[in-house]
Amino acid sequence: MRIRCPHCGERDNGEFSYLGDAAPVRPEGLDASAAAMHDYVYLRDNPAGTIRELWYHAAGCRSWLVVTRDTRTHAIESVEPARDVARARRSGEAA
Amino acid sequence: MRYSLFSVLGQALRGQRDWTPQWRDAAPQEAYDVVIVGGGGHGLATAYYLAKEHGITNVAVLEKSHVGSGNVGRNTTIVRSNYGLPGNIPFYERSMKLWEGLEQDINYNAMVSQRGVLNLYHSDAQRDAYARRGNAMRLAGIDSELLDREGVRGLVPFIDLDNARFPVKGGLLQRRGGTVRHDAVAWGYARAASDRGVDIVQNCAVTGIRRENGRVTGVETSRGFIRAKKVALSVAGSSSLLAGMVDMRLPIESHVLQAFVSEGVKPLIDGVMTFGAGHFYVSQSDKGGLVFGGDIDGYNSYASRGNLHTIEDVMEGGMALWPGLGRLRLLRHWGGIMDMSMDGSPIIDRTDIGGLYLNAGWCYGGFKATPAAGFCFAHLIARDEAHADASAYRLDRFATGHLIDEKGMGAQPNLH
Amino acid sequence: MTTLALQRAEAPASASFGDQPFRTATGGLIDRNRPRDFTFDGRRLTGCHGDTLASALLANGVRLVGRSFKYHRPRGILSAGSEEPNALVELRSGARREPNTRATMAELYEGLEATSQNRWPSLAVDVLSVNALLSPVFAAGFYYKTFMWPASLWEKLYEPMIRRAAGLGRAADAPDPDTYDHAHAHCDVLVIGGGPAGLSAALAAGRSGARVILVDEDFATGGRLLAERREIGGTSGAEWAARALAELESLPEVRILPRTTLFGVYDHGAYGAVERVSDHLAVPAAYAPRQRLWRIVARRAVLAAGAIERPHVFGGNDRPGVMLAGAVRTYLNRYGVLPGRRLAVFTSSDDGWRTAADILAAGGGLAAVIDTRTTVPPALRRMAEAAGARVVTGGYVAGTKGHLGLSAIQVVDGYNSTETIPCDGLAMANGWNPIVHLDSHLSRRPVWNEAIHAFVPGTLPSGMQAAGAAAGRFTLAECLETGARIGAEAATDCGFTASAAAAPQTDPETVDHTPLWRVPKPKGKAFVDFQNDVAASDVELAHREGFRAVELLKRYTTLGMATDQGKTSNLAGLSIMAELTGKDIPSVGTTVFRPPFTPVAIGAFAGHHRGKDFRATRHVPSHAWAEENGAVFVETGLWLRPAYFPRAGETDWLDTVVREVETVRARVGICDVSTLGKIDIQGRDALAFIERVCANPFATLAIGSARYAVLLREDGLIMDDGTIARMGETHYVMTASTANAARVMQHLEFCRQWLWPELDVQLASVSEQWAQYAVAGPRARDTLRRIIDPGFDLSNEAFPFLACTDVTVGGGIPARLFRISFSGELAYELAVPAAYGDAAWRAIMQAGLPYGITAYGSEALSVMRIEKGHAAGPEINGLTTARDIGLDGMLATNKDYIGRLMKERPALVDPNRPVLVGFRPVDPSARLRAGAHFLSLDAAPSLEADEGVMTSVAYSPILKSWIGIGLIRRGPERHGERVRAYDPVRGADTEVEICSPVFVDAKEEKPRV
Amino acid sequence: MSEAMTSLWQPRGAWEGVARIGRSGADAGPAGVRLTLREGFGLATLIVAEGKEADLQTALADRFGPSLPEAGTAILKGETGLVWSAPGQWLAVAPSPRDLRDLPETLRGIASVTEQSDSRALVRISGPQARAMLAKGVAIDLHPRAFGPGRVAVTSIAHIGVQFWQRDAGPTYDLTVARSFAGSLWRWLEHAAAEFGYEVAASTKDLIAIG
Repeated sequence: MRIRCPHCGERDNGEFSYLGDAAPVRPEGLDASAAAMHDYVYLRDNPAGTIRELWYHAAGCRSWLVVTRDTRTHAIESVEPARDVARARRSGEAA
Repeated sequence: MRYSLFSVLGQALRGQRDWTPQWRDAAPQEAYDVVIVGGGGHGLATAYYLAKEHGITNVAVLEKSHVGSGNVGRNTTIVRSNYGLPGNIPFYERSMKLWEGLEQDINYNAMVSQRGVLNLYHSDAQRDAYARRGNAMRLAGIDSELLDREGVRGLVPFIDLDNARFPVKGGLLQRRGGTVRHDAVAWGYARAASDRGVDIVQNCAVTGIRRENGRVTGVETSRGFIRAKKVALSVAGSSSLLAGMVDMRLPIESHVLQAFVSEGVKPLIDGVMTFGAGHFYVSQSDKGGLVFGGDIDGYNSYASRGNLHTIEDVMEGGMALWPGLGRLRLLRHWGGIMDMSMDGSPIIDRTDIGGLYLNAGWCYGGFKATPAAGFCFAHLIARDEAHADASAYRLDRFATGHLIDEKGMGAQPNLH
Repeated sequence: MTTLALQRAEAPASASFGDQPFRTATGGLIDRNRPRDFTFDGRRLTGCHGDTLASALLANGVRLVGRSFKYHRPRGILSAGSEEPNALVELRSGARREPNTRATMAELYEGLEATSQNRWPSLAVDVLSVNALLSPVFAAGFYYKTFMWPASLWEKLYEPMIRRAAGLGRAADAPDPDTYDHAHAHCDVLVIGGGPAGLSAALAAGRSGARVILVDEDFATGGRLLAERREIGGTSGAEWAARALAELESLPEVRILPRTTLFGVYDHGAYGAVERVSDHLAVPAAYAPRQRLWRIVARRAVLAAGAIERPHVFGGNDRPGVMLAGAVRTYLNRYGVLPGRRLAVFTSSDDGWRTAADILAAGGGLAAVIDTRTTVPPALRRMAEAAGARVVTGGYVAGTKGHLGLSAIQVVDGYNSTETIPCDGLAMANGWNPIVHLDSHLSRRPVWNEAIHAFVPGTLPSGMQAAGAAAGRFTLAECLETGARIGAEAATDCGFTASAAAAPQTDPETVDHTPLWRVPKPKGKAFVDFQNDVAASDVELAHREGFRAVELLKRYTTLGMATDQGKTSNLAGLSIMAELTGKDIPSVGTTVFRPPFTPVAIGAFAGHHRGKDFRATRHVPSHAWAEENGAVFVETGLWLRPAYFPRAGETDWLDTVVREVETVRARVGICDVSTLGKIDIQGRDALAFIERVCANPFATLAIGSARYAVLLREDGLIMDDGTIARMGETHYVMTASTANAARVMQHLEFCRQWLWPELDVQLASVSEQWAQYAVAGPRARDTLRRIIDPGFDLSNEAFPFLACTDVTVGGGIPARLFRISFSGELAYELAVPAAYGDAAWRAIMQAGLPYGITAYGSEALSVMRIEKGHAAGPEINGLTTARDIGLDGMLATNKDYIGRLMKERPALVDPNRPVLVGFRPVDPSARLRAGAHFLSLDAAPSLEADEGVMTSVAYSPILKSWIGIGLIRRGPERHGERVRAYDPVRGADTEVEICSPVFVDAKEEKPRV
Repeated sequence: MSEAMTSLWQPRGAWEGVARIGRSGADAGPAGVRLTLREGFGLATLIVAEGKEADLQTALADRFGPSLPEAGTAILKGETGLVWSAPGQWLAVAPSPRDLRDLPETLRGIASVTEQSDSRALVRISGPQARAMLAKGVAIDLHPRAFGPGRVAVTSIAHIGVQFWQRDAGPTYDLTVARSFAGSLWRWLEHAAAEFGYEVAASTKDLIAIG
């Protein structure tokens, strides 16, 4: 598998380590509930189809990336820096 | 026809003409007491034990493809009960005991072969971890031996004990462990279940699960709606997809695990051997091929194939441990889809939906579990209470913290 | 078909060349001036440069090459390519022995040694050929029905018997002496196959300036152009191929890889190929690898891998002498070898007549042509009959005769009468199957093409297109045309201006065929899968027993599971099942071909990574000194750490470790702790970041101070522990344990980039920049006073316990000094730039000389941390909470941090959980071992009675006994209680007393003086 | 401190005890690969503070040129320059660590500066087969159309993390590896270069040669 790191270019998947689904959002703060945290830590959609997922370019620029990929075909639709995605999400939350 | 040397000899004289299908290729009926989704090893074993142990025979096993087309036919055929945590130990030992009597029970030679499973260690810390595990096994009455270097050398003299990057210091041996001819397990259970009246319905894909008032009423399939009092999911690899049909999210990700077989050669290795400092384990099939594997590819996938990176990783492990393998050739590699759970251990439990039962999350331990998974799942379905040996495999353990994490890797499926 | 151009036969060559009785006097692409001596089963033979082992054997009249897998039937050479199922030999000997090597692919070299396999005592007289007599019993799957009683005999008798009989060749029994190389290649257009289509494609793409890689599994490029008597643009096919190759070699951006098999197609345009760099030599040249594994990334690929001919399924079709017709032509035309003196042709295809013509042209005898089709053009019939051949149309070959090789065929004609025709070779022409294997590696299914009665590539992996025979376009003209067109398209797709040159004129040809899937009434076993001995009757049995789906058929009968992966058998199996079930072939299914296309040496995949090079070895900065001083090393992850430093007179490792510990506790010692992860955390929000990732509080940490730090995973269990030192206003240095260093860095980056992108935090690993040494013991301060540059006040008041600062050493070399203690003694950790690590170590050893300094290794380090009850790897093993190891008191209560919520789950705060305490043997001389489980004194061993586990043990020189720490239920409440440390795997069962985990200096006074 | 003690404080090169100077591998014809061992250089990691990229650019303009190198590129003048390492992160390269000592102060509040001069071993790779040799280990395209002078890659060779940049069209590459891995990377270099024949030289000689 080849993943196109937005910073480093196309690399073999062996350079990356995988975390999982990027959809769950960490419940932040002292008010977060244990139930919400349980769902964040443990429950997954695990779709057969498109998933947005977190990869870490461990052997490259050490960027976390959000890869949009089809789990049936491995076809990759996009790769974005996770930090950009997270910032957009945070600013969305703020708005 | 009962299988025996005599029946085979008799048929040899008759040109093998009188054999009949090993299981009935049933058409689905309108309704069943129990519908088992998934005609793999676990589903078929569940049907068999429902019939045998609980007298429940109005059962259908629905298989979207053909019997044994999933992981039961794609694994590296290892059976063992060398687990270290109390939640796992009795269950896998139940499975081992069932393996030991399986062939006579179902009248099918699945080639259960107890030639030993040897896990190598390469450091004092690893030795102590294996001692911890071996002692836990002994507490449960399971055989385990901690070998030193010379003990290992005696068993597998061809490995690189001295010049390896991670020299071998010893191993944990379970002599009762070994291998089983994987396909034959599915076929044997299918035949035995079919003989007891279970309908095995092939080419029947489940497309929906119908519920009324919080209870299941049946399944939608590619061959029409089938009513059922109880529905049991046994579809490792696709558990999340089936659960999704009733809006359940599971603590599971689907991952691809590759397996490998070499060209057939005359006997090289008797039992199963696992490298403790790399991703490599190996045994040799009765046909002569080395069967080996390593780590999962590590990303969510429903495509039954992996990538070169993992292949090289496994071969490197093989060469590091066993430098005589260099000129032996890899014949085939393939991938299977694993239900990788959040703590590396399975789930055999009821769900919040009445009459819906779940057998899932086997990671790559599903094959060795086949008889006990069937046995315990059947018990749960028949009696609505967990079998004692599988009582730790609860779905709510992630909320309660009763985790069964043999590797200690936490809530990241690809690290288990 | 009347236009068949093959009557331009050369003058019949008289057979025989030198001492090779079946070599034609002239012709072929071999070099007759370069004889090659070789041995087969010890027999000395001679072939020519340019031969394969198979062609050389045939040239010498050797037809019997091996024995089959199950029935041990005599087998010869079926094909002339990589699809060969029968002619498998052990090539070379000793540590270079290669079992199951296809004689058809083994390039002949001087001194080649080949040995037949799977026979005893000899190839001609094989005891297990008795299995053939038992074949009525040994039907498909018979073993699933037998060998069950008594159960105990399976491992003892039945299985060893089966295992010994099974397998094929013998693997080498010594480490492989050769090396393997890896290389990466990138291109615009990858062309797979060097036949007419592949060459055309490479030319069309290469001329445009695109970067092209052409891989071909053969050692001579040209594919079937080398095997057929064909004309392109007025020259011979072989000549055309040579010119194409020469042009390609002249193009700077084209790379040609002969002897290279494209074995696998992977995601996103990644391909695996193996180049047999030295397999055509007796021994690789100095410094040359045996093979090279190529990882190719291509934007476009042209699949021009050709096709594989289909055998006929009839009785005795496996007898040596029965061959694929295309292979017969290859041996005749490329190798100048007559596969027999009198050859017959069994055909359902025009190819059979081409073969007949080639036999005659090469001077061979044509015994018969049996065409399953009813009409044959009179000209062809006349040609054959003029040569004295019997011609049968509308008939078939039902059976064969012969002992160890073919002597006659039994032919049934259109009127159902049988005749026996003597012959010593039979060519089968039953049409061709495009090589769809590579297409299916990415889970694509091929589709059925009724016009050619074969599967052709379906939806191809993105970026791949098939050309020529691989696309089911079998004529030479089509191969040239589609190759050029698709090669040009591929280059165009990559942004180059490419066009397909007009395809050159070829001599006329026809490829009509009507396959016969199996003969109606075979005489004897009719094999479908030669190598695995699967006969048509086995397919029938599988059908009878319900194994009708193609995957079930395959698994039950083992059809297609041999080393050839069913290249010549899968379609035959499918077609018979189709006939039995009354379905058409595509409804029965297709078999998924798995990578690799042909088997690949495991050594090639591993490449450089074997032996010591399996994984990198990391050396600590003091490594050179440690080596000079005879340190014993231990593997810790990738690190090689000194475990202890034996001195003269110390005979036991424990002597050394005790001496090291005692010296540290009484005087001073130095230990290399550079393996710890070291992370600089800087930025305006550094503190806020640390507060969120650490479970204990840091808000009050002053500049110049350090603090123990504990990190949880989000699931509430401990991830790692270390220290955080505040070096400046917004500058912190965190350490992580050796084992977790990389994981912690990844986790911190996750937190920084994904969880809290708004924080201004910069993370830099400085693990490699600093050599870090623990200097510990009552004289540590005295020692360091001689190391730190003058002017720095090391007194307890000025630089107290848990202080940290920047200092200089050695006259201005920047360094970091931390007063932290893992040993429980007065201790410092000094970090110096790694290049000065060696110097600093030597300087400290010298500075400490007056105080009796010792170097100590990881063993002594471990003893001292156990004496202090510090949890480490065996306790922080991913299964424990902070509470389990006695750290719950230090956790913050008024901040949010990773793992805060989940650590409170009921099972994780259950008072019955095992908690860390200390253990001492009741008998002070008793040895403790980690991994022992705890049982009450009166409990019988059982899983239920298990109360916990000993995690770490050490011999304590202070207490003069073994001590341990471990986790036991309600441990802290049970100090003074005795339990059993039960260790049956090492035959131990030791009574121990539960105590505090802190064995020395419980008041923590020593590090503070 | 005594004189004897001071004389002990000599730096140890990262390649010391690892690499052997001289000609090795296939010996027909000239060496295909030249490996020059570099020592004594200065390296520092610069990580820009949140929102301070423009300030950083200004602060560094005099020393390294008007713009910060883009992802995957380096700006080098002789032995001095900036090498991209990660988003917002560069490696400052200089002939000696002393040349970078002022950076933490210069960039205070703009970027975090971390001294890394000792953290890596550096080898300069040149010779007619340099590209072919490197391609054995790195999975990225080194063809001149894809990777030319001024290009940088952070990747791995033989499971070992490396960062390298191309200096000229020769091609000449500077390859760095974490110091503790130097021995293992060298084993790979020897393996990969053996069939081409290779020459190992010490850096001083090379620097003089380059002038």
